[in-house]
Parts: sequence; structure tokens; C-alpha cells
Amino acid sequence: MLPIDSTKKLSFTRCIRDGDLVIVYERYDNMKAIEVCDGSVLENRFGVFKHSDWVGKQFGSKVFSTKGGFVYLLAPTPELWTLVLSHRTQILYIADISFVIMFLEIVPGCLVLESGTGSGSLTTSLARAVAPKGHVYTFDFHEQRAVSAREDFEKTGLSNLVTVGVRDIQGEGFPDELSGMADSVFLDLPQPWLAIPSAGKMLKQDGILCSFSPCIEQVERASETMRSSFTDIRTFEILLRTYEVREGKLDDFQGDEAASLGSLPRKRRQRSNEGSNVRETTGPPTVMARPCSEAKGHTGYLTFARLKCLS
Amino acid sequence: MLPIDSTKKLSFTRCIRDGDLVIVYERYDNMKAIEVCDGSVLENRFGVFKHSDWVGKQFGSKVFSTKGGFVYLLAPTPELWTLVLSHRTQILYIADISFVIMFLEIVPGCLVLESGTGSGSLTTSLARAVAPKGHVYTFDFHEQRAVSAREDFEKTGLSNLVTVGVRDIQGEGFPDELSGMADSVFLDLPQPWLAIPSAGKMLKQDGILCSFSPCIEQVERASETMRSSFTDIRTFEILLRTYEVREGKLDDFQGDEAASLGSLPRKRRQRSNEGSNVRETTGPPTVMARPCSEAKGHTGYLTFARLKCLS
Amino acid sequence: MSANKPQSDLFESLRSTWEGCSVLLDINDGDRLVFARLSAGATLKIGNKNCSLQPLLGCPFGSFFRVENGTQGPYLSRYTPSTEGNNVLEKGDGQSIDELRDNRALVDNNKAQSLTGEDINEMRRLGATGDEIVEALIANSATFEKKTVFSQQKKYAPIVLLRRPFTRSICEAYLKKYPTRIGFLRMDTLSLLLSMANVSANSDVLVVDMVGGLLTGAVAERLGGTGYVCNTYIGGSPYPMDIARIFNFGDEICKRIVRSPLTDLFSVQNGLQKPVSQDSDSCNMESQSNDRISSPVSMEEVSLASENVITDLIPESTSSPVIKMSKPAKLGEKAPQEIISSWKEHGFSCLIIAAPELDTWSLVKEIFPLMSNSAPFAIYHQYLQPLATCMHNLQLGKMAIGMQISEPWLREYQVLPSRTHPCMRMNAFGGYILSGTKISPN
Amino acid sequence: MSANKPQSDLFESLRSTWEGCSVLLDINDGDRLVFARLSAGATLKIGNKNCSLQPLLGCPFGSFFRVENGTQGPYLSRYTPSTEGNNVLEKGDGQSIDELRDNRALVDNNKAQSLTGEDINEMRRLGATGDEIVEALIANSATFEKKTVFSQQKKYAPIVLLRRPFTRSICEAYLKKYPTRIGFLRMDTLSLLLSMANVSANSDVLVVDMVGGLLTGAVAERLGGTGYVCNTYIGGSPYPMDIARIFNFGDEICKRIVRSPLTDLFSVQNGLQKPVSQDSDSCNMESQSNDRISSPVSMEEVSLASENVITDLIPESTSSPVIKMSKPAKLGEKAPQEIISSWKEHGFSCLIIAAPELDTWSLVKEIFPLMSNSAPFAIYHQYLQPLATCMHNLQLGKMAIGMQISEPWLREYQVLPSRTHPCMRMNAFGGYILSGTKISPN
Repeated sequence: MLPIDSTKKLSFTRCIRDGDLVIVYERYDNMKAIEVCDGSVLENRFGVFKHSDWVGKQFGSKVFSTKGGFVYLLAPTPELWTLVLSHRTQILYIADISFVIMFLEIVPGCLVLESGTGSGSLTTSLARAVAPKGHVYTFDFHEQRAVSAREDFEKTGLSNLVTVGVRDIQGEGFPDELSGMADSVFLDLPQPWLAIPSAGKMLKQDGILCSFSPCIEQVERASETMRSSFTDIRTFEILLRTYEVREGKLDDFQGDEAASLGSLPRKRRQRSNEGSNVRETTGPPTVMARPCSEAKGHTGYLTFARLKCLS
Repeated sequence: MLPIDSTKKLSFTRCIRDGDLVIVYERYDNMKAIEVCDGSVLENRFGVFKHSDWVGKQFGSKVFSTKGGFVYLLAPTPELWTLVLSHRTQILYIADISFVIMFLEIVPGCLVLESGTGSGSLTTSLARAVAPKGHVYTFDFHEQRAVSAREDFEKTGLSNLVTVGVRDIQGEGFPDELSGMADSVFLDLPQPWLAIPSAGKMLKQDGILCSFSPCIEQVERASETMRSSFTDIRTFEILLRTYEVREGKLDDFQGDEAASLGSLPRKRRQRSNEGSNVRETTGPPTVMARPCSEAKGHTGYLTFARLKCLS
Repeated sequence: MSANKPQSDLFESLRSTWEGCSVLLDINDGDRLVFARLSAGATLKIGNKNCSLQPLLGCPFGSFFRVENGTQGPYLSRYTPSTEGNNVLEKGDGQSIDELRDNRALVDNNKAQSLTGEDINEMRRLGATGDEIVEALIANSATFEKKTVFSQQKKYAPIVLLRRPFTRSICEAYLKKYPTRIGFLRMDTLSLLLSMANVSANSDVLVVDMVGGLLTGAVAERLGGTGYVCNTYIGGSPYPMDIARIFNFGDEICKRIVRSPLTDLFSVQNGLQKPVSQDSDSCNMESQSNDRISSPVSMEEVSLASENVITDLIPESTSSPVIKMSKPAKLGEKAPQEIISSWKEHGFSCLIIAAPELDTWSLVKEIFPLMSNSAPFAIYHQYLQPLATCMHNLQLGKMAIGMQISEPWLREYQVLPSRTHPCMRMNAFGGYILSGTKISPN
Repeated sequence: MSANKPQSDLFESLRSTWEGCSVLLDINDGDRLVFARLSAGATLKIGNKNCSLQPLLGCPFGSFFRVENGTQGPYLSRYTPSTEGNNVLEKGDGQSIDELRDNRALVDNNKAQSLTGEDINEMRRLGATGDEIVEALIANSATFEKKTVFSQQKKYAPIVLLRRPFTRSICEAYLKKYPTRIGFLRMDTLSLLLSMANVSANSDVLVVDMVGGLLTGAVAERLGGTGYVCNTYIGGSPYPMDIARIFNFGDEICKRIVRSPLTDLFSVQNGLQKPVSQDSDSCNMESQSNDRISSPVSMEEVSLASENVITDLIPESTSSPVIKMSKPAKLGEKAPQEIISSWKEHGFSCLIIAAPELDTWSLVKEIFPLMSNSAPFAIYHQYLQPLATCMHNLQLGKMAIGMQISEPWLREYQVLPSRTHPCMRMNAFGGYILSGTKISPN
């Protein structure tokens, strides 16, 4: 997924090879991660796609099925991966992920701790941020989830950047051998206050902690716990609103030449520009955008804090 | 302020008279309520305005000072009043006010209780909503604030619709004589839970209560108290985002005819359309709007609840 | 014409239902919402059985009923619920936190959270309605608030809550079920329109209501049988105002709701330089549209739950024949000439436009002269650009001051011990409003 | 050309300052923010006295200093603060509520809340900057969070906190003090641009950075001395990238920041049908712009407090002469021809545009062919329409898929016992982003 090996970097000359992970894009709402395997086929509602047809094509190409349907083959990125990964738990999405990485000041070479691993959505972006030489230690309470996560990181080529541990961080804290090693720690736990003292031990001086919680009571209790050894405690919430774009224009009821004021029954104008006879108007532009009304109303609160520098 | 008397209604034939309350509008950010008094003058940075010049003009007229400056004279409305009233306390603004009135289902004829009166910003809108035959009983802990509020309602012509009482509603509850009379009750108190049982007594069956609080802990405690005798408990927050409108267009760097790609140093185009030589472009429209970045981030939480119908 | 004469205030102290009154039936705590007009013969289909609504007559608003089985079949019986309605799982020590995030307790299960925020976005892109998304959410999420054991039980013992329809509940119900019929107008946005336009008793309010009559009804509710709301329209056919019939308006209020083609509001003698209507066949069209308007919409169902939760509740959207006997008062008659003349003389007190399909400026520049000077106006639109253009042109023409484009942002919260957070699902867009005050042209 | 060869990772384990390093000095808990480059001779004016920054050399980031008076005058002395920094007024029983609303305790005073939300709106209309509004808020509100007795005291004993500048703090400081210099780019929006464009080690990132170098610096921080960030520009003069110099970049990172006029990224032999630059005097212009670019901006002050709170702290915005000796590594050199050739052969890995003054589509249609296929892109703008038009045209031209226009909404909270609520002041607009993935043209 990451161009750690420069031969895997996107390029006009880099073609899809046997064994590559590709994102098969049907529509915005329908994508799938597939490992290219010479003898295999992909079968979906658009027909049967032979993997062998894909080899030698550039990423970003449109490929056709035996019956003429098509999909696009995209190079995987952490953002696309978040859309296709298997949901073992509730996952973090791009807005929270992006904000966490910037606020935790994670840059190449950092050592980052995470609990819990969950579906690995954030982990993938953490790995990208610390690459090529940093490392992410991520822990999950569930053995099974850790195993699945390791398989995913193998598939996405991130295993050199990520170590998945099975551990009850709320109960046991992070492993002692990581003490004082972490640049940043991220907690997504139901009772983060139980893990905060251990997180403090793991952090280098001036290191940053983030705790993600859906309920304000968790935030209050976590903040309270942070106050003893952290400073700059700040809580944020981030949401994304998306916009719909449509072509068309509004009825300018005066457009009908010489018609008296609205004497004709109203008819909705055609919303397309395809006609040969499109008039210039002073009205709104033909491409219009407005916010989508349905949206995620809340994901969680992000509470950040910096370890006090007492030395 | 309200056209309770139809001779005071806005009309092409209704002129400003001696004794009328007018809103003197200098700019969006500068308005003032003034009672027209034949011999008086208004003096501001635009000069001296004689009230006698105003009499006989329509509301909405531009009037000039002796040195040629001008202001507009507007008919007062609860919304304009909110912008000019004297702030004795933190006040409620239009978004919260509008939502409260709709959610409390206040219509003409209702009897509404409010505590505290504060600066009377909400009270004025409540009076409009119950007019012409309903009534608002509003209470404030401070004698002095109640006196000022009464003076204001006298000035705005609402005294027949509003009764201001001095009372510690948190400590004593609403007066017994209003028991079972209220269609709706509004609380803006630091410890609303103390007043909620009394509010319940005041409400008619199926009546609605609203409590406004800035902190979530107040909301939690108020909601907890409401659960015993109220139903449909819902908490909302409402904010307004405003937009700036500007005229201008973005640089379409290809507009320079036959120029090679960007070979000329960039210059900002004039943002005005006034030139005689404006070309058609496919670019964005000349009037553009975007959200203002500075905004009120929080006013308070509005918690509504309906008295359970147990009879 | 809209003097302050005595009115019969329908809103005063009518806290119980009466023959012919319009009610909102909230079935199973919001799962299904039905607007109905009560009569001795009216029935509501619950499951595959018709229950008479007769037991609801004379009961106070806020009463609960449940379906019981009698010798004559199922019937609605009034009862007093215990406090289970609030359904709170209390834990005092603050330790018990939203199960949602407790990874230690959550068993791996791809289905548990199979519908995500991104999924919702994607459904939206595919053109799913808000309602379909809600249903998908309920069907897919193990943690969706409504999906409790209690709600599962309700389908075997449906509970009917008797509510009085007000602007708020009508708006909220339509937004959930038929958002396009009301132009996606959200209740907070509607409340702002009413405030910003200073709708108050005795006002003469001019509205362009292309939101099904919701705006007209909301204004009439505020006028309470005083003043007038004039629903004006472009062209030969009035815009539908069926939704205004759902409000519980009596005669006094209904007759204050009138309509008029925009052309009729202008005339040669008023000096406003507008052509008279060239509509030679307007009489003919009137009668047509009159027919359309007066078709009774006496029961309107707004079902909010997913199919699988209330499979035994089959929507009943046709009205029973008897209901026609308790037909509501007529509203939306053509404005009489003398009223129109009075408006010409005095001007309207304010203007509200909710016409999501029309270009705002084209409309405003025609309609603006009808308002009295100093009259406030409020214009709703789904797109920003038409309002920006309109505001700019009004500024250039020195036609209005104090203008502002604003967008309300509304958020609902779940407030429960140790589990307080903003609702996970939100309506992220309430539209835009241009507000301001008309000034004297010279 | 951007192979994975060993780099000296400046970000690794450098937790203390060094000669020539760039630091962020946070004075009095955010009241004043100063970016400075440390050297033995660098000074900071506090009050009307210059304090040497020498004591900061070699200290760990996160250290506190305060001004003490020595025989030679005031000097900065390191100390360990007690816990007063968090300044919490604890009350355990939940009874003590925000004084803000306790009307019973509040004395009538028109001045107490003299600046209101509407006032802020009005200031905005008058063209007040965010900063002026902040200052007005502090000056006017009795309840403004920072205005505690503690903060009042600080002006007599200023506390300096030593911070390492990262994208986040640089962005946050500029947004507060000079929002127009960074095109109002908010830190959350910037973080989304970096994610959506998949900026990762070894990438070749093409940027159009008309936000003062903030974007270029943010990308370079993520690249950590691998790959390249190519800052391209239209016309003869590179866009300023002074802000990129505030980052603590060493040579390895600086040399990965290059610039190139857009025309140079096309050529006849690459088959992209673009004219060669007709810029005959480009050499001359280069040298000019080079001069402009390399002017050291070694100390930049971002003061966040109102004048009356820190009247004794006079802004020091000129650099001391000695600082020139510890000039930062050069960055933003012209891209060498062999690198440009490599980009032509391979295409850029991704594209980020933050050009609030340019029409998006005009720019994108030119620049798009330079990206490799399957490359993600993210475009920031202050206006929605240019992005909508661009998205529409990219769709029509079948040039990209997975497109979305999104707007982030960020809210900060005050979390204190019994006084938890969203911050009363918020930045309500973070701009819009168009993101998507380029597809193969055939």
C-alpha cells in the first residue's frame, strides 16, 4: 500500500502485477480489495473479470468483463482501505483519523502506541505517518481480532511498520519494555482513565496522548485523570459534511419571452444542458451544490494532552 | 411594537407620529430605539436629526441630518428590539428564541410562564406569540431588573401582554395561583432542577416545559429531574452560521488571450464589474457567498419535556 | 380589514378532542405517525384489523391508548402507562459506559456494525431517501437507540399516543417521511422564517408557499384567526396547500387563509406599473384548482419505523368514507376583491418565500413592491447562490437593509446517565435564509 | 529519484533544542506565540527588555522558563511549574454551576456582557479580523475563559513555554493571527488534505501552495526527507513559502522541497502537448525570486492576547543580527532538470491545491495530466462553486472517480467539572475540499 519500496510507487510506467493488491471500484458505494492472482476471476453484477486481463494495465485503468461491464482498478491507499476493510468493530473514519495524526504530531520516524486495534482503520494511517522508519505498536484485548489485524497488515504490506499485541491495556497497561519510548499514544477504550497512567509512562517527555470516546462522561473522567501529569488538555469533535453537485437551473419564470407575469401554468424546466438551444440567463449557474442532509451526527470526542515536562 | 391596535399596523398610509417608538438604523451593527418626541433631536456621527422631520414619513424611510448624513427609521419588531435592548444579563438570540417558541407550541391565546426575565429578549417574542389575547407571566429574582423590564414593556407597548414578577423561582417556585394554568413554561436558571417540580404544577395537562442551560451537567441533572413527571424529554442545540456575500470573480489564468500558460506575472483582477469591457467567462458567478468564519460556538442546550397526562 | 375584532380562539383551553378535530396519533413511541380527523366512524388500521377511533373522542391530548381484544374484535382502550416510557438503564457509578465502544465485551461480528457513516454517504449518493437510510440504520445497527427489547415487544401490543398537531410536529413528521413535499424545510428553519418576518397577530402576511401548505399553515397558526395569510402563486394553478388542512384550524382561522394569483395583487390603478392578468380562462382554471384544493386529506400516514419492526402494522392511507362527513372547514379560498384592494392600499406587513424551485431574484423583484415599507422578509432556499444573488441585487437597488444570509445548525442530544452524546444521526442541512427589511424606495 | 536511501531523520529522538533550531515560544499560556530560531545571540523582547534566548539552548521541548531579574538585568530561567497551569476551580458536588448564568448572583451591569454574538456578527460585517474580534471579546467579557486572576498576574511574571513547531501549531498560530496569509486554512482541513492526497514517504507530491508555504511545509513534514514536494506556480514569480522555514527542517528535508513553474513541468517530448515556457527572461526572474525566497524569516511573532492584557510585552518582530549566522538550510530551490524528467516519466504521486484566488477548474484542467494514474488529489477552496464546477467537469471528462466535496466542522470543548460545554467562540468555517482519484484517460 505504501511506496516504501520505490518500485511500488505509482508511475505511468508501473503496471499491475501478479500478487498486487488492487481496489476494485464499481461505484463510490461499492469497492473491494482484491489480490491479483493470475488464474483467478472476479465475478460481480457486471460480469466475469479475469485477473490475467488486469496484469500489465496501469493502476487507474478501466477494465472490462467478458460481457462488457467495467470496473476501475485503483492503487490501495489507507483512505480506500478504510472503505473496504472488514469491520470487526466500529471504525474511525477519515476526519477523526486525519485530525488525530496531525494533532499527535506524528511524523516519519515516530514510535506510536495504539489501543485497541479494532479493525485497523486508524492503524493503517498511523503506519503511513511513521513510515519508512518509525513503528506502530497496537494492542487489542481480543486474540482473534489481533490475528485478523495481522493478516490485514500482511496483505497491505505494512507488517514491517506495525506490531500487533494481544493485551488488556485497561487492565494491565502497556508493556513495560516500551516505557519512555513513545512519541504518541492513542486510546480508544471504554474506560480510558484506567489506561492513562500507563500511557503517561510510555511517553517520551513532551509526548502527546489522545483518547477517543463517544460519551461526554468518558471525556470528563479521562480529562480529570489527565490533569495530574498532563498539560494542554483539549477536547475536540470533528464532523464532515458532504455536498451534492447537480446540473440544472432554477425556474426563472420571467424567461418566457413576453409572457405576462406567470400567466402560464408552471412546468419544471429540463435540468439538462444537452439541448442545442440553451439560453444565456442571469440566473444561478448550471452546476449547483448543496449540503447532503443526512450525515453522521457524532463519532466521538477527541481529547488530547501533552505529558508535562518535569525533568 | 405589535399591531394589536390595527391603526398601528405597517401601511403605505401609516406615518410616523409623535410618540412612536422607532428603530434608528445607521448600519447593521449600529441601531438604536428612540421615542419620537416633537422637540427632540438625535445627534450622532452623521449629524443632528430633528425628530420633527421624521413625523409624517413612512416607516422604512431614509431621513437626513442637518449636515446631510442619513439614517433609516424602521418600525420596531422583537428581532430588532433584541439588537438594541439594554443588556442587563446575557440574552437569548433569534435562533434559540425562534426554536423555543415553535417547540413550546405557543400560539395566540396561550398563557406562558418564564423565569428569569433577564433583559426581556425572549419575553418580547413570547408576547408576540401569545398576542392578542394570551399572557406572559415572567419572573426575575432581581427587583431592579424587573423594574427595568417593566419600563421596557411599557415602551414597546407590550404591558398588556406581560406581567413581570419579582420572585426567586428556584427557591419558592411559581406562585400557586397560576397552578394548572400554563400552556408552556420556560426556565433559564442556573439550577433548573429546583424549579422543575413547580413548573410541572403550573402546566396544564400535556403542557410543555423548556429549560435553557449552557453546561451539559445542568442538562443531565434537569433531564433526570424531569423523568418522574414528564415525557418526550429531548435536548437540542441550535446555532446560526452567517454568510458573507461579495462581488468578484476568481482568477481564470487562461483568460489572457493567447498568453502561454502562466508566463505573465500574476495580477489580481479588479473585483468590480463596473468596467465597460466585462467578458463572459465560464468561471464562477460574480456574486459569491461563503460562511463567515467567526461565529458564536455555543449558547446553551434547550431541553424540552411534556407533562405526562395521567388523568 | 384585519381589525382587532373578537375571535373564537380555537387554541384556547381546548385540551381534549372533539368531533371533527384533527389529531396526530403517535404509535409505538414514534415508530409510526398518523394524522387523522376524529369522528364516530373513523377507523385506524392496526395490524390487519380496523380499530374505531371513537374511544379517542373527548379524551385529553396526551392520552395513551392500547389495543385490547374484546368480544367484537380489537379495540382501543385508554390506559395510564407506568414510567417505562423513558426506558432508562440507570447505573449510578459512572463506570458503566456505552456498550458501543466496549471492545472487550464485543464479540467479533461483521454484522454488528455493518452500516457505517460511509455507508450512509454511499446510500445517499445512490439516491436513497432519508427514510430509507433510517430504515437501513435500524435494520443494521445493533446499537440503534430504538431497537430495544421494549420496542420489540410493542409490536405485539401497540400503544397509541394522542397528540394535537402543531406546526412543529407536522413539520417534523413530514421531514422524516416526505421531505421533498415540504422542500426539506426543517422545523428550526421554519421557526426562523416566522420570527424573521415578524409574523404576529393582525399581520397581513404574503407567502409564496411551494412547500405543500406547511408555511401557510404555520403562519395561520401564529395569526390565530387575525390578519390574513395570502398564499400567492405564479401562473394559473394555485400551489397545493394540503398540509394546512392537517392543522386543527377552525372556521375563524380557515377564513383568514386565502390565495391569489400574483397578477391579481397588482392592478393598473395602484400605480405599481404591473400588467393585469392576461389570463382569459382564469375562471375555468380556478374551478379546476378549487376542486383539487378541496379534496379532503383527512388521514395522512407518516410511518417512521422500518418494515421489520412493525410488520403487523400495515399502513392505512385511504380515508374511511364516514370521515367525509366531518370535512374540515374550507381554507384557501380566493382572496375577495375588497381585501386585495386593502392590501394594495396598505401593503403587506411581511413576506415569506419558500419556493425551492424558483429563482429567488426573479420572484423577489416582482413581489417586493407589494410589501409595506419597513416590512421584514424572510426567504428560504436550498441553494445559497440564488439568495446571494438576490441579496446583492437588493443591495444594489437600495431596496432593503439589515440583510443577512444565515443557515441554522440543529443538533439533538441523547442525554442518559453516563451515555450522553450528540445523536449519532443528524439532519446536516436546514437550508439557507435571506432576511432583511424593505426600505422606502426614495 | 526518491529511492529509499538512508536519511538523517531530524524528527527522531531530537527532543531538546540545538543551535539553529526553530522553536515556538508560547508566552503566558497562549497569550503570545513567537516563532524563533535559537542561537547564542538571539534575544526576545519581553516588556521593554531584551532577554537572551541562550538559556533555552539544549533544553528539552516542553520546558518552562520565567523572567527573573539578575544583576545584568532580566534573564530567562528554567523552572518546573506546579500544577497551577491547569487552573481548575474544583467543586465536587455538581451544585456549583457556571457563574455565567447565575442571574441571582449577577449584578446589573451593562458592561458585564457587553459583547454579544450579534456584536461579533456586526464586527465581522465591518471587516474586523478574527484577531480583532478575539481581542474585543477578551476586553469585553467578564467571563472570557482566559481572563482569570491568574492571567492577570502573569503579565508581571511572564512564563515562556518552549515548544517544537509542527504543522499543527504553526497552522493554529497563523490562523489566529494572520488568517489571510494562509487562506484561512484550518488545521483540521489541512490534515484532511494530507490524508485525502495520501501523502506518504517516498511520494512525489505536486502542490499549488498559495497559502504562504504552510502546505509545502506540512507535506515536507510528512515526507520526512524522502520523495519530493514540488511547489509549482503559474507565471514568472514563485509563490512565497516563508512559512515552510518555520518548520524545524534539516538539510535532508529542505532539499526535498523544490519549486518549478508549471510550464517547466511540461515539455514537447513528453507527449502532453504543452507549450514550452515562453519566458525569455526566466533566468533574470529566477534570481530575483530566489533573493526574495531566501530572505530569512527567523523570528515571527504571533501575539494572541489583547493589548491590555500584555501591555508590557511589546512585539519584537525584527530578528537580531546574530541570528543570520544560524540561517536555516535552504529550501525551495528550483527543481533540477533530471528530477523534472523523472516526474514526466512517472507522473506525480498525488496533487494538493490550496489556491484560494484561482479558479479551480482552469488550473486543474492544466495540471491534471501531470499526475500518475490512480493518483489521489485534494483541492482546498474558500468558495464552493469553483469546486462544484471542477467536480462536474472532471466527471463529464471521465477524468476522475470517487469524487466528493466535503466541509469539515470542528468544535472545541471546555471540559471542567460541572462546567462542560462547547467553547463559546468557534471558527465556523474550515473551507471546502474536493477529493478524488485520477483515472487513466482511456
